[in-house]
Amino acid sequence: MHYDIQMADVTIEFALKSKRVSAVDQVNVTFKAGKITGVIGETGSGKSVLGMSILQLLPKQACISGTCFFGHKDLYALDAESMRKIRGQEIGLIVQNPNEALNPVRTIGRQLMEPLIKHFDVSRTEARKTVEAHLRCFGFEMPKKVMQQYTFQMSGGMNQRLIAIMGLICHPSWLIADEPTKGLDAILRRSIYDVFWEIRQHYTQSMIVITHDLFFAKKLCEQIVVMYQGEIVEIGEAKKVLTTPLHPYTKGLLMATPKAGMTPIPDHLNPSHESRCKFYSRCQFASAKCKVQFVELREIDPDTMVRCILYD
Amino acid sequence: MIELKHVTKIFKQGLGQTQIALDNVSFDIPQGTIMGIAGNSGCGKSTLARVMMGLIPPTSGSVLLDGKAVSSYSRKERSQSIQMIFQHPAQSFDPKMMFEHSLMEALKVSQRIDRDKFNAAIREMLSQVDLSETLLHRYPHEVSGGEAQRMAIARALLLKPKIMVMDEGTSMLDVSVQAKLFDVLTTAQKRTGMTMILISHDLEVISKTCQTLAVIYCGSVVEQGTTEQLLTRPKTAYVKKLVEEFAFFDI
Amino acid sequence: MIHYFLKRVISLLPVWIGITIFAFFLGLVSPGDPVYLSLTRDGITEPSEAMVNAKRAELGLDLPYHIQYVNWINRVIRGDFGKSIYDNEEIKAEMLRRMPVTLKLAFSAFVITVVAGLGIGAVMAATRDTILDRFLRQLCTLMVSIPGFCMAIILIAIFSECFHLLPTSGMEGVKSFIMPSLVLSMGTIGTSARLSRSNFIGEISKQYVLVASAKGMSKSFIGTWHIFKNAMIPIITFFGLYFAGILGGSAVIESIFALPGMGSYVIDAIYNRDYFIIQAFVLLTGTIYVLSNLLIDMLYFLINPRMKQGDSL
Amino acid sequence: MKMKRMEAMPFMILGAIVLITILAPLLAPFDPEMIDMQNRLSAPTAAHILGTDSLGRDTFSRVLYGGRQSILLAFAATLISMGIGTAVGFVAGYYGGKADLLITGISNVFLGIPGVSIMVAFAGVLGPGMNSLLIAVTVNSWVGFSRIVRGEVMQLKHANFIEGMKSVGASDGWIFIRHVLPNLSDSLIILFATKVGSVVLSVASLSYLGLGLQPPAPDWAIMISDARPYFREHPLLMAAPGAAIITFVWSVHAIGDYMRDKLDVNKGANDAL
Repeated sequence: MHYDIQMADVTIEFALKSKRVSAVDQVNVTFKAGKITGVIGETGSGKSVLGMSILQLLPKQACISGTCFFGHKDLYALDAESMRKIRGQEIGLIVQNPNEALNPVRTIGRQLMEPLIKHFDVSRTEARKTVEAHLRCFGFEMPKKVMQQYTFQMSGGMNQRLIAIMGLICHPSWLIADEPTKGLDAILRRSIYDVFWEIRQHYTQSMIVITHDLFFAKKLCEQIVVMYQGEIVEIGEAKKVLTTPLHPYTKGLLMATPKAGMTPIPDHLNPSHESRCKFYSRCQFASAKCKVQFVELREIDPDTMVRCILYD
Repeated sequence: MIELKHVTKIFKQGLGQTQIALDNVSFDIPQGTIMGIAGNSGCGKSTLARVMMGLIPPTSGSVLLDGKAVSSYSRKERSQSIQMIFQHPAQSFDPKMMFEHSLMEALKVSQRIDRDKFNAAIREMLSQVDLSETLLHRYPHEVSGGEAQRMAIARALLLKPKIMVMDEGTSMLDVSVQAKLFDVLTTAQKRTGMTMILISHDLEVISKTCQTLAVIYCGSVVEQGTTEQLLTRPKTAYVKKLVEEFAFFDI
Repeated sequence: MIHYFLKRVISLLPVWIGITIFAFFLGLVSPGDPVYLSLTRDGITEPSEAMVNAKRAELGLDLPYHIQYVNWINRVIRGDFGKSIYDNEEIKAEMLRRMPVTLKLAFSAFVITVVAGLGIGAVMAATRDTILDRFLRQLCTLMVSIPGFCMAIILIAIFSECFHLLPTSGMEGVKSFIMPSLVLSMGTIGTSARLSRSNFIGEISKQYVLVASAKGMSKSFIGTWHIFKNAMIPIITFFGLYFAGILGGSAVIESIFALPGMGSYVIDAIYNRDYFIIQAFVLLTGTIYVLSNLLIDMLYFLINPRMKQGDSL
Repeated sequence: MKMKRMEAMPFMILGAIVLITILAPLLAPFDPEMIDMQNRLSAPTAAHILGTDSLGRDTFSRVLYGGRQSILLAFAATLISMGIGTAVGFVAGYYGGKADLLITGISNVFLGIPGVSIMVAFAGVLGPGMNSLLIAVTVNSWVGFSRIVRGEVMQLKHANFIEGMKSVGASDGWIFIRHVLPNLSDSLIILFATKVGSVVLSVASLSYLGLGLQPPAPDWAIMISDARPYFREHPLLMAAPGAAIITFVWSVHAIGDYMRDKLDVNKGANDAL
């Protein structure tokens, strides 16, 4: 039985030297088990911070408030030891740049066997066999040879598959992928898509994919969550959100893509105004009401929500 | 007008190993047109950009700028005809200098405008690239990627170049910031009629902004022609595959 | 492996030759003409012109410099550093007797530097930006700032004169090496601890550490198996410099603790203007340094997997 | 550059010591070399604040004068080696190729000879004293600077903003003065501070053995060496100069560490030299 991940009133701030920078602001969201949810947003929207907070992988300066329930356990309240048991075993992670994700001075085989030996206390030979099976499943013809080699001897595509295996080796029920397509060219972007398709078939359906690549998310995910400056502005079924968006920001994002003619979202017209809606200063549909009225994430229909006056 | 004639560039890597970065590349770009150069990472795009700029000499072949070889130009003459925008915005400026100082220095060195008009020119250019003047007193690491890149464009445009080369200028930026950047660039291009060369691995960006296109694979031009022709009727297998990769995510 | 070894030997050879040239140059520049010195040793105080020329020819000093250099090298390679001007002793015998003392001292100081440096560096990195980290950093700065002889005097006052635990000087087995090697390594411990700290911290922010913790590995496991080995690779390249510092410093420490090593020998030689001994000292310490560099390069080769796969440095 | 009080301390101490050393003639109550056998080895009195040494010379005045030679020597030698090292390092880093190979080869040789051996050698050959130390220190430390500068210049050469300046039309000279040097300044300051500290230490070690600076001029190390036999009855004779050396070298190293932490750049290369 796979659990949902429910996040309630999550606020994350970073206590930097002089001031406190807020990255995530009062987020409420439920990631349904058995579904791939895409979290979209631009740099500074807080999507990566939100995703990484689930596994408590944020730097020391981060202070998190609110709760993140995984089944009946609040992940934010877990102590280091019990969180360590969850990481890799119940929730796996796939990181951003594959070529730097593996330890360059330790063989690939040993790094893949580590979690097995640690979590399931299996013998080395058994761990070796499991790793070989996974490698074969991800298209490595000679698993034994690969296990002796190092990450810098692998191509970008191979490293992608290796970090996928690394996240899945203990058969976690959930998987979080942080910006899998960042900085990749067309061919590697396509190969990472195939990797996710492979995961979907053989491993787990419950995934959170954090990305700024709208079309990759549209193709891969069933559910989409759009974030802007630490707030969720829209949630909905993937195809619907990315073809007929509701929130002005999502509309602006889609219009800015090359396919749609790259019309830019206007810059902060009047940044000075403190307004309830964070997108107020860049929104064409902005009205006096937006400044005053506090807008909640309103539910339009069972799996669509939006935070905008127009739908209140 | 910029022409490349059989340009080859071979890098010596010590112990006799050589790496062919560019292999017999030839094309010419008429003045005022926007040309795209597409290719995946490691195909020699950046080397091509630096050879066109005259920053690196080609091993063989020649680069002609309005009929004269780029290498025969002095650095100052070259700066008045061709300018470049780099991939990492914050790194295109000296980390120890405020933007205002960097812009002033560019004007002082290139002597395109006489001294008393510097401030006016800078203020006017900032409004064109839609940046507020408060940014002038900031350091490169204190601004966002998009703002730093627009400042780089401002610096380049201040020198009134005939040709602007963009080496992966937007690959580090978000979609909306990229849209803003191209909006600024295309308006500037229409106003000055300069030639623009966009180098990128993102075929979609190039297809929306460039009239002609050349696809590079392992240092050699695989196919070349108008954007429309290459995208709808690609001849070579590699370009077909590239177009198919991008189309894959469209449906 | 052999390919890399040969490559390192070839690249270190010019360094060794450079050292021999420097040592030879010292002989030439030194005041006091060896011809007159050997003449006076033969009891001839007012040598005539002819005798001087005969002597000069005999010593081969009339030949052009490069030939003198080659002759000198042939003698030196066989260990014949000539005779000490002061007591006419054969330098080679003296040096052979004294070298093990210096090597033992330098090696033990080197081991202390590496162990203490990495240990303190690891502690500082693990507890970075806490009070302990700041205190240790100040301690490192202080360790680098205390001159060897001051530390020696303080230690002697405590361990020898008050507690009578350790001998103040001379050779009484292992005990007489403890204080000297501690004092000798003191300065380099401070530097190596700071360097290890910044390398460890540099590794902690790397992506593979995030992946390892996301796999559910414990902090200590990541620390030992992942971070330590990665941080070691750049640190090893500095071992050569630490060893050079220690080798140089050993001369002073040996004199203070009156250890019969090459260092104290050369310091006495300076008092007596005994240039051949100085020449021999510079040559020997230089050779030890070059050999130790070769050893450290091989250690670097073994630890760094990138090397074994034929990626040349 | 606002600094917390603790961080400003090393700068203040260094400033104070350098000032005292320069103004020593005005501050010192007695002539440091005036021998007064009557009250030799006297305990601290109103006149002689820190007492007198075996020849009756006032310890307090000698401590004030004690730093002149070694500090002057350290700053002078390090400045010269910084000049040579930066120039050589820049040529090796910026132009690379054969020049780089030659310079790296030569600097490896100089690295091959441990520092103190060079000092010992020159002290022996040219006779102990100020000039042989100056040459020895310069010969030994220029390599440190050239290695650091070469490494940094190589990195800077490929930085976009240098290529940017070239495409804007700036000449190599302009780029060197306006861009390369300012960006090098942080590492050079760190290395300069560390080097001054280590030079004072190695010179002091040699002077302690009588091979560095020569008496009768007052020098901390020589004072400590002279005070060795009277250590038990008159600890102050040794403690005062010892404290002076340690404070000076600590303040210089602390400045180097402060700059390095502020720079917060993991430049392993310049830590060890």
